[in-house]
Formats: sequence, structure tokens, C-alpha cells
Amino acid sequence: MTNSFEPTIIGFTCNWCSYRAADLAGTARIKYPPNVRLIRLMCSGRLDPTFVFKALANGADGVMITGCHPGECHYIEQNYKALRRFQLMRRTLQGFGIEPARIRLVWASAAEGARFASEVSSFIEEVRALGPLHWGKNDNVSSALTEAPIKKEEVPA
Amino acid sequence: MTANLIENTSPADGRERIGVYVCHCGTNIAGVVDVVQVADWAAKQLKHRGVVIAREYKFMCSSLGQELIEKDIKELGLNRVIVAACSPHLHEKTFRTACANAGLNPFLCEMVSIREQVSWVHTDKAAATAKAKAMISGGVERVRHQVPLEPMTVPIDPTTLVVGGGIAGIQSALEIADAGFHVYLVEREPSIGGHMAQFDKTFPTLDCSACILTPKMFSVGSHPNITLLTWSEVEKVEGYVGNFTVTIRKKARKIDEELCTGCGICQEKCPKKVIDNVYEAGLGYRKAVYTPFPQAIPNRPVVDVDNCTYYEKGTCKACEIFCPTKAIVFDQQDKILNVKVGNIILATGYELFDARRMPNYGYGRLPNVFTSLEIERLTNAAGPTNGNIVLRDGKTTPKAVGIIHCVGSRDKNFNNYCSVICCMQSLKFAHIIHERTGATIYNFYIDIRAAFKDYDEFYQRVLEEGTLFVRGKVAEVSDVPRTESEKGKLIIQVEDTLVGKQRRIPVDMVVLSAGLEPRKDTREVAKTFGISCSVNGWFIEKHPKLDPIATMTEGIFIAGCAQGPKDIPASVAQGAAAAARVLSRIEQKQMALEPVRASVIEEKCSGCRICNGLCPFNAITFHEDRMVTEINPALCQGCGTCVAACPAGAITGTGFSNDQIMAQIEGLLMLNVDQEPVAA
Amino acid sequence: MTDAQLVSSSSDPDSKQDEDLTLLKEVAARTAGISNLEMCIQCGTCGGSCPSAADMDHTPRRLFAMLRAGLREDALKSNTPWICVSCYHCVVRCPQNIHITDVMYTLKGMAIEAKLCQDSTAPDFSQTFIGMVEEFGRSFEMGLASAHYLKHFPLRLPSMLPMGMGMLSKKRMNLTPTRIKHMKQLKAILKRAKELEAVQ
Amino acid sequence: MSDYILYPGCSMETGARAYYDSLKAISKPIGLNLKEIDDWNCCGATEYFGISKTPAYALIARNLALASEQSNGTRSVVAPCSACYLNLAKADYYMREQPKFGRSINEALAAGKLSYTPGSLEIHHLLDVIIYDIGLDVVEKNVVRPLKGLRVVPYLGCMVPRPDYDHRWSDHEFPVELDMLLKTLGAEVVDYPLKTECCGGHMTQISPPTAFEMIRRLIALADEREADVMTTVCPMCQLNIDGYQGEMNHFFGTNYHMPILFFTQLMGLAFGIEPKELGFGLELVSARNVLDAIGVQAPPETPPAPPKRPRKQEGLPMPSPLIKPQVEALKKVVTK
Repeated sequence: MTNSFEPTIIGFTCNWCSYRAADLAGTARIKYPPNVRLIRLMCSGRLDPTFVFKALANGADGVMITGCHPGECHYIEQNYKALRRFQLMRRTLQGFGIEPARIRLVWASAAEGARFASEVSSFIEEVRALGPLHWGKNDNVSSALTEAPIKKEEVPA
Repeated sequence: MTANLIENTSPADGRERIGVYVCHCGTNIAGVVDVVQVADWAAKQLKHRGVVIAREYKFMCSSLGQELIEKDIKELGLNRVIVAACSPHLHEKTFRTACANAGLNPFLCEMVSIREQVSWVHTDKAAATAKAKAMISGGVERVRHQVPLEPMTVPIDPTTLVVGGGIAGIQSALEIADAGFHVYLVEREPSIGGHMAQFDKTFPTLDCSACILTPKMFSVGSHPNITLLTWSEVEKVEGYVGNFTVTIRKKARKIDEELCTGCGICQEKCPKKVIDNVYEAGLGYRKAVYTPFPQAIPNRPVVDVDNCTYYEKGTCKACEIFCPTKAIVFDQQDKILNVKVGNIILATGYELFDARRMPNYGYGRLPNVFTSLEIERLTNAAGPTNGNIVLRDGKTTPKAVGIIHCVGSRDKNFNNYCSVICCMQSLKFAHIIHERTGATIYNFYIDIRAAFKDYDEFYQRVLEEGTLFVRGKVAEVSDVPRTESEKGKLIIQVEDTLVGKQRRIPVDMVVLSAGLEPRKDTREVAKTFGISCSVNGWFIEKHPKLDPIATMTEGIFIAGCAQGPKDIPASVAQGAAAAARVLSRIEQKQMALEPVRASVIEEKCSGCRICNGLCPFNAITFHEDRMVTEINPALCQGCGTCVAACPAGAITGTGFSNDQIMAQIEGLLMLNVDQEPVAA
Repeated sequence: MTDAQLVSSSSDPDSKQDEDLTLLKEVAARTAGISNLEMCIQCGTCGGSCPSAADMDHTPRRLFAMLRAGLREDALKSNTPWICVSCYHCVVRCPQNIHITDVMYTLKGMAIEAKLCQDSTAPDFSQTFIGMVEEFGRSFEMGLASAHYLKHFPLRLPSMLPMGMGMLSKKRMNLTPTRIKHMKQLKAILKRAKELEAVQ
Repeated sequence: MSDYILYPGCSMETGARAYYDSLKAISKPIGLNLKEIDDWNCCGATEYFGISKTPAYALIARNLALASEQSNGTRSVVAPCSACYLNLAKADYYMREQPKFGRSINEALAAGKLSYTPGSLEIHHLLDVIIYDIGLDVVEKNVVRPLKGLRVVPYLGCMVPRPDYDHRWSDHEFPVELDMLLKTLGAEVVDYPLKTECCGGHMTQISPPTAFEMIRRLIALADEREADVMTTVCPMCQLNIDGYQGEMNHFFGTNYHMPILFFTQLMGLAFGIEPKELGFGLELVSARNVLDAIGVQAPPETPPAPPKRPRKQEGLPMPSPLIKPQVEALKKVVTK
């Protein structure tokens, strides 16, 4: 891998739409950069803001939240809740002095593999442009959120 | 029905014994991810996270692969399993069953998708391998905090709802009803039969559509196990697999169906003629009180309130006056029915592409340009011309006819897919029109797609009959002559691509083989039933190859053209297949569900009620007396919104607990992309 | 070009035509916008729509097939691009959204470069037209017409005369060209543009 | 007054003077305020693309750059010539579609200390502006001398409705904008299926037989459908059908006399403006008959209804699906 900055992205997907979109991107062999690592939730409504901060605190440079298009939620309307929480998280991040652009909300239906891939790619580029996020290295906010039992150093790759 | 936790193992107590199994999937994964290295790494580096064994194998999903896991569970006493392979949507069941066979709680098995999410989408082998490791480490952390779960079982209500009374829906309904279970068949139009009832002949055998369809329609109408609800629409669907509550609007027919004998006198006497845009495809007329066609099932008319003189002026009432059984009820109101069903089959069919969208073909501008559906009616002995194939003047028989394929299909400006039936349909028209009129027939095609049994043979036959085939997508149909011979004709301008020259072919009649489109309201319907649509607007099946019948929503199945363009045999097959799936469910009487449910830990609940407004399924109730919230697992669908919202962390979501996801985040981030050294 | 010729030309040992499989890519790359040329399904909508197809030696569709086959010389010799009237009928009808008209422009340019135009009328006309524009910044019908007709249609002049006179007498044609103010600027821009085109 | 940047194009000062004169004459009454781009240059017609891509687009882009320099506020550029309109729109579109291409064009412009931001201007054809911005209601208010009984062919040619990068027109092949304008002027619109067929373009200079055949098709249909006059929105179409009609007749041994006027001339006529102000008489195929038709003020009786479609007369037993969806769509926009 090149010595240029490679961001680490955590992506939260909804079991019904965006996770299927990721599957579809796979079956269609649509390429995107390997920087993203996905976590499957049942619904974007399950996304507890703590997860996002936790991810950033633990070394993620950006977090992508994905769900069904408004009006297409498998659970009727829970993705709207995700939307509201997303706005909240952006404001909170700003409060922490972190670029809100480090989190992105993406709607992707089960049919939108290509869209999912391109959104991932563009988000990775955006975060790459923002540069690394050194949360936890030198600021106090993190301590509140990282009582991580595992230290990265423990695991030499 | 509950998701009872087995309390004896508290999550991540350091006593986890985890097995990691990395699948090559032939070269699908191994071609990009260094699986050997990954397994080796997991064994060494994740030891202290409880990994006792890590193996790679060509095909984990093969029986040998599964035995491998079962053996390790038994011999090494594994109590957690990670399978790094394809998407859980494909093989989760497989590996859970394997675990269960070895006596391990199936929910202690977790899949990591290193095919769909790694090897198929990445090319940089080093980076892909690194990502695979990170994802496995995430999986390991997550599974450590997983607790054994007992699958919830739900009883399956043996009654089934079939939506759509076309050939696919009819087939489904009959299969299930014949097996002795009750079916509600809901149809929007006044009669069942769908598009097939409008056709004259069916390819490739050319047997008469009505002759083969009407017996089926009749047995639906008379079947003791089928409640037929025509002129009705589904408005709301609540509940879940095995236990849906469906709200159906039975539109007022303005006819007392009990009293009506279907004698048809009302239609005779009704003075109001209306263009029949549905059954006669706009070519013929019907009355304001009508049954769409003679063999209609049920044989009960409908009063068309938008056109009936009585509703306009308050006078006329001819039908009421002449009805021998006094069955006309002008003030009849819509009825709302609530029915309980265990499974639902959607067979809502298709719509014809609106040929007006291609003005260069002249439909709507040039009278003698017809659509395929119009020709079906025109050739049908029961049609507006009694089967006489004539121009729109109603008398002239065409001497030359041009049939244009792929109208609105295989065209990025309209529908970028092949509508499947148009080639065969066009060949059928070529045969019928030639047979009845002796006219010279041209077929303009891009490619002849005559796949499937006896189809190409039919193509051969039509060739024999002297049909002239021109390979080229027609550019335009014009009424502007350039030569004497073109005067008074429709001129089809096309490049004969096999000759490499532009040709202008004068004909009397043009037939547009218009493509198939999803119904306008498909997306609303999908929303009502909680399923989704493809980019082109067809219902999405659970798996394009292995499960083209189920949907991602348990208990909802799809059949016929609603899932994608297909011909009659395919629709019938899919209708029957959907029925078979439902029957097996019914026979099992109950089914296991993902025990993914939320539950409240009462002692932690502060009674703040923040969660109370969040549940769209009304699963959350607040107990004023104890000042605590409770979640009804029967109603809970497991979305987890309330779990995320609870400020006290008093709500836990099984299978997706905070601990699990927090742990997975940590696991995923133990290795940074750029910290990963390039693999040798 | 008949198929017979096709065979002979490709069977001709000196002819490298049938090996030139980069041709399609090259044409697509040189075309403004996204040409979608590689998407052609050979349906013939273009050839059917073309109002001047009768005078073309190949229909556009066939020309695209030749590009695919790498028949560089045959393709660039074709009069098709020069007969194209830029009416965009094929463009709006093409089921694959191929920018056919722009591909034709590209082929003209390549033909001139490769000196493969069979008939110089069209290239000359364009050159003369552009010559005027590059000189004055405006087109100059009178100059254009006289130069062009004398060279290519001397015999047409009699039948043209009434029109020419009409146009002149009604002052619909100027005897002298109009020149824009900042000709220097325009020339600089075009000079730079030509350099840029060259490096592409 | 709505302000527009005007790109006239070369022919407006020469071959299509009638178009320019009539445009000037009608713009005041309909409140169309045109500001000509200072020092604009030729758009290269369809000639430059075939010689060299980058220079061709740079040539066009210079006008866009000048326009945005001089725009002060307004974003709309209006071109009365179809070829000019298409070229300006095309350059803007491709610079947008392919940023890399856009950059190279701007690099060329930089040599003249100019630059253009793709998408910063809106390129409109004159007809588009009159129909969709000014509105037919305004036009109607100005009609003092309805073109009663005048059978007019609405001829648009190719480059206005196609390729229509920004989806401005009701249809690519059968747009109804011009028809509606003519109806508003009180004219009787001839059903003319060839309304967007090509006039032959520069073929008159390259392959005359090709061009003459195309011109013949257009005139023959107009003649067969008993039109008094054709009307157009494009100098090239006007030149080919008017200027070359004689030579075409000579070529085929035919004897057509089919005048063709710019739609602005007919507007002016209906507005009661003096014919000479509108450039009448500049056409080679005299449009005298048009003036006569209008001059003779027929008593106020309803003009003959357009000919019924033959099927109707034969008492069609089958209803036919005759609807022009785009007309419906259009009505919404126009009567705003």
C-alpha cells in the first residue's frame, strides 16, 4: 500500500436495503476502495449515536450510515429517526471540534449496488481529503467514550 | 412466543472457545484474499481473544466443510463459530444448522462476508487480505458477546391471501385451495382473468386463450375454499408472517350480488355507451353497467359511477327499472373487510408500455398504427370486430402489415430491458394475420428471441409461411409519401441491417409490439406489503437465482409478471411454485423466526417513556402502576430503534446488543488499513 | 464497399486493417462528450432515421461495425460523415444513447488527417469556411460562395446566378467581410486550442 | 421587461436580415429586452467540429465567456439561429459533462484572458424564450391583426428540438411550441409531420442533389397540404427553402412557389407592424400572397375549421387513442 493516507471507514448498513445493496455490488463485481468495513444492523433506526462516536474514538476516520430510502423503510418509518439522529450527531461532532463531514448518511435501496459503491468511493475520497482523525491520541473527549479493553498495540498485524 | 435467553453463559467471560473458518469459495475468495495467511493470522493473533482453531477450506458450505465445523465443535469443545465466506443472506442457515447438528446453539455462529464485501469488490490483494482480517476480528469480538438464543416460533394461519386474479394468481389460488386450505383472491377489476382473458391465441401452440383459461376461472369462482373478492383492493397490511391482518376495500358494485343472477338485462337496457379502455384496450365500447366480458367470473356486473347517467343527472335508472330481481342498489357503499392470513402471494401483473411515448411510431397520430393489445382484441372472435382484422375505419382489410418488435424495450430512452414476450407475440400475430387476411407480413426485429420449448420451431413455421423478416429497429412510421407507390400508405422507414441499406416499406397497418412495464402503482403496493422494487420497478425476489419466489419479507411471495416480464407458462409455473412454498409453510403449522427482538430490563427502566412513541408496531406499552415500559415480543419486529433511544440502556436487542456492536467496532478497528504491512 | 472487397482488402497481405482493434477506442476518445460508441447493438436505428442515408456509401451502423472490426482505411474513406447533415434524428432515437453526430465529426477530422477523403468538396468547404472565420471572426458568405463554387461547382453557376443576384440585390450577402474588434484575442485562443488539440 | 443577452450570429446581419429586423420590431411590444454580446464571433456552424475539436469548442466558448463577462445580472443567453443556439448549448453541455474537456477549453480561452464556468449561463433559443418566458398570453395581447385563414406550415428544422440537452422542448420530433404560437396569432396551422425534418443544411454546398431532394420533400408536402406559407425559426432553413427553391425547381423540373418567412415576421404582421419594418420583400420566393391574405380583411366569420381526419368522416366504429400528451403538458407551462 502507498504511504499516502489511507482512511479507515466504518459503515453501518441496514439488513434490508443497504446491506443487500452491498451484496449486490459484490455479485455485480462493482469495485470500490477497501477502506470501508461494514457492520450489519437490522435497521438504520437501530443506530445508537454512541456507536458512531465509539468508532471515531477507536480510530475510524469516518463513519458512513446507510439505510432504506425515506418511505421504503422495512420498519415503516424508522429511517426517519436515523435521519434526525444524524443531524444531531453532526452538531455534536461540531461541538467536539470535528468536521461533520466525517459522517455521511446514504440512502440505498436493495437494488442500488452501483450507487452504494460510488457513495462509498466518494466518501472515502472526502475523508482522505480531510486527513486522519486523531481522536483519543491527544484529546480528552475520547476518554469519555473509549474505555476500550483492547489497545491496538496488543495486536501486531 | 418468546426469545428466552439461556442464562448460564454470560457474554465474553473469557471462557469462549471460538473456531474461525475461512472459505476459499473456489477462487471466488482465494483469488483475491490470501485465505491461508488469514486463517494462520487468526489462529495466532486472535488466540488471546478466544480463538482456539482457525481453518481454511475450499468450500465451507460443502458437506465436508460443514462436517469439519461439526467435528471441531465436538472434539475441541467450541462454543462460538465464525465462518468467513459469502453473505449471511446466502448461507447463514447452512452453518447454523451445522452448529445445531453438533449441539451448539445455532445463534452462536456468526458469518463474515469476505466475498461480497471483499474479494468481489476489491482488487488490491494485500489490502483485501488486510480487510478480511479486520472483518474477522470484528466478527470474533461480536460473537464473543453473542448469547445463545432460542428461535421464536410463530403459528402459521392456514389462510392465504392472493393479490391479483391473472393467470399467475389464479394458479396459486387453485393449488392452495385444492390442497384444502382457504384462499382470499383479491382482484381490482370486476372479473378475474387478467391480460390472458384479452388474448386470442397463445404461442407457440396457438390454442385459444379463453378455452384454456375459462375453465380455471370457473373453478376459482365455484371453489368452496376460495373467497373471491373482485372489484376490491388491499388497503393495509399489518402483522407478520403467519399472522397478517389485511384490510381490503370492496368497492361498491351498486349491485346486490346475492340477488343478481347475471342475466345481463341491465347491460342491454343501459343507454350509456362508454369506451372500454381496459378489456377492449380502447377499441370497443361497453355500457355504464357492465361485466367486462361474457365469461367474466364472477358473472356480476358493476355500475361505472363515473359514467352512469344516474350519478350525473339523478335520472335514467333504466337498469333498476328492468332488473328482474331488483338487484341494483344505487346507494350501495364500499365495504371494508379485515381478514387474517398467514401468507400472501402478490401476482399483480404488468402494464403495457404506452406507445405514445415514441411519437416517431405514430401511435395516436396515425390511425392505422395499433398496439399489440389492440391486435389481440382485433383478432379475438369475441372482440369488437368479431375477429375481423380491419383498419380503424372498421371495414378495410389490410393487404400489407408491418409488425414492429421491441417497442419501448431494449431502449435506454424508455425501458432498458427485454420484455421477453414480444418476439413470440409478434410471430404469433404474423401467423394469425396472414392466416386470416392473406396479407403480406413484415416483421421488424433487432434479434429474434425464441428461447424455450417449441418456440424456435414456431419461428421456423412463420418463416415457412412466407413472413418477411427485416433485421432493423424501425426508425419511423410516416404518412408522408415520397413516391406514387407510397401514396395513402403508412411507410415504415428502417435500415435493413443485413443489406446495409435504408428501406421505406409501404404497408396498410402497423402493429407495435409494445413492451411490458411494472404497474404504475407498483411502488405503493410494495410499500403496503413491506417489500421493495428493482431499479426497473419490478418486485425484488429474495435471490435472483435460488429464490425467485420469496421476498425479503417473510410470508410474502411473488408470482407472474409482477416479478419481471414473463410468458404464460412461466407465470403459471411461478404461481404454482409460490403456492407450493405457502403450502409447505402451512403444513409446518409454525415457523421459526430470527429471535431478534427487543426486551426491557425492568429494574433499569426509569419510566421516562422516551421509547414509547417510537414503535411503529405498537409493541411498546407503559405500565402506569409499575411505571415501567414493556415490549410485547409478539409484536416487536426487531428494528432496534427503541434500543438505540433508551437513555438508561434498559432495552436490549437480542442478536444486536450494544455490547455486541461496540465489541464489533473495536474488533474491526484493531487493525488500521495503513498500519497493515503488505502481505508477502 | 461490398463484402467481396472487404474480404480482398483484409486478405491482402499488406493490409493491416483487420488487426487495428484500437480504432474504436481511438474514435471514442477523440469525440467530444461521452460517445457511448462501444455500446452499439447494431440495431440500425441510425441508418433508418438518416434523411441522407441514400447518398452514403455505408449507413452509420455499418460504419460503426467497421470501426469495431478495425477497418481503419475503409472507415475513414467512407463518405458517410461528409453526407451527415447533423440533424440529430439518430442521436435522439438511438436506444444506446450514442452521440452519433459527434462521432461523425471525429471521423471527418481523422479522415482529413489521414488524407483519406475521397471527395474534397466537403473538406474544402469546411476549410474555406473556417479560413474566413479564423481571418475575420465572422463567416463571409460572398467570399465563401465565390471561392467554393468556382472551385467545385463552376457548372452550377448559371442556375445559381438568379439566387446570387437576388441575395446581393436584396443585401442578404455582403460584398465585404465584417471583422470583429479583438481579432488578436480570438487568434491567440485558437492558436492555444490547436496546440492543446495536438497534444491529445 | 425581461433582459436577455443576445447572440445574433453571422447570418442575422446578412442572409437572415429579415429575421433580425422583425425580431427588433416585435421585441418591444412583448417586453423582450435584448442586449447584444459585444464583439461576438462566429460559432463555426457545423463546419469547425469536423476539422478540429478543441478549436471548434474554443471558438464557441469565447462567446460564452464574453456573454458572462458582460452579463451584469442576467443568466440567459438567447440565440435566434438554430445552429448558433445548438453550438452554444452544446459547448456548455460538454464542458459540464466532461470537466476535463471543460478545463482544456478554458485553458485555450486563457490565452485570450477569458474564461467560462460551464453551466453559469442558460442558453435559450428565441422561440423557447417567447413561449416559456414571455408567455403566449402576452403575445395574444399584442395581436391586433389575426392571421385569419392563413394556412401556415410550422417548420422548426432539426437543431432546435434536437438533441435538446436541457429538455426544454415538448418533443424531439413533434414539438408543438411553434404550432401554439401560430394559433395564438390566429393562423391556421397546417398538420405538417415533417416539421423537424432537415432542410439539407450545408449540403447545398457539398452535395446539391442530396440537399435538393430534402428541400423538395419539405416543399412538396407543404404544397400538397395547401399551405400559403411556411414559417421557420432558423436562418439556414430559410435560406435553403427560400434561396435554393429556384435551383431545386430547376433541378427537378418542378415549379413550386412556396414562400417561407421567419416566425417573427408573422408575429410582427399580427401585431399590426408595417411589413417593410419586418423585412418583407427580402425573401426570394415572394410572400406577397401572405400580405394579400391579411390585407383582405374578411368579414368576422369563423375561419374554416382544420380538415377532419379521414377516419372521422367514415364514422369510425372504433374509438382511436388520439391524444397529444405533450400538448397537455405544454398547456400547463404556457398558461402560467
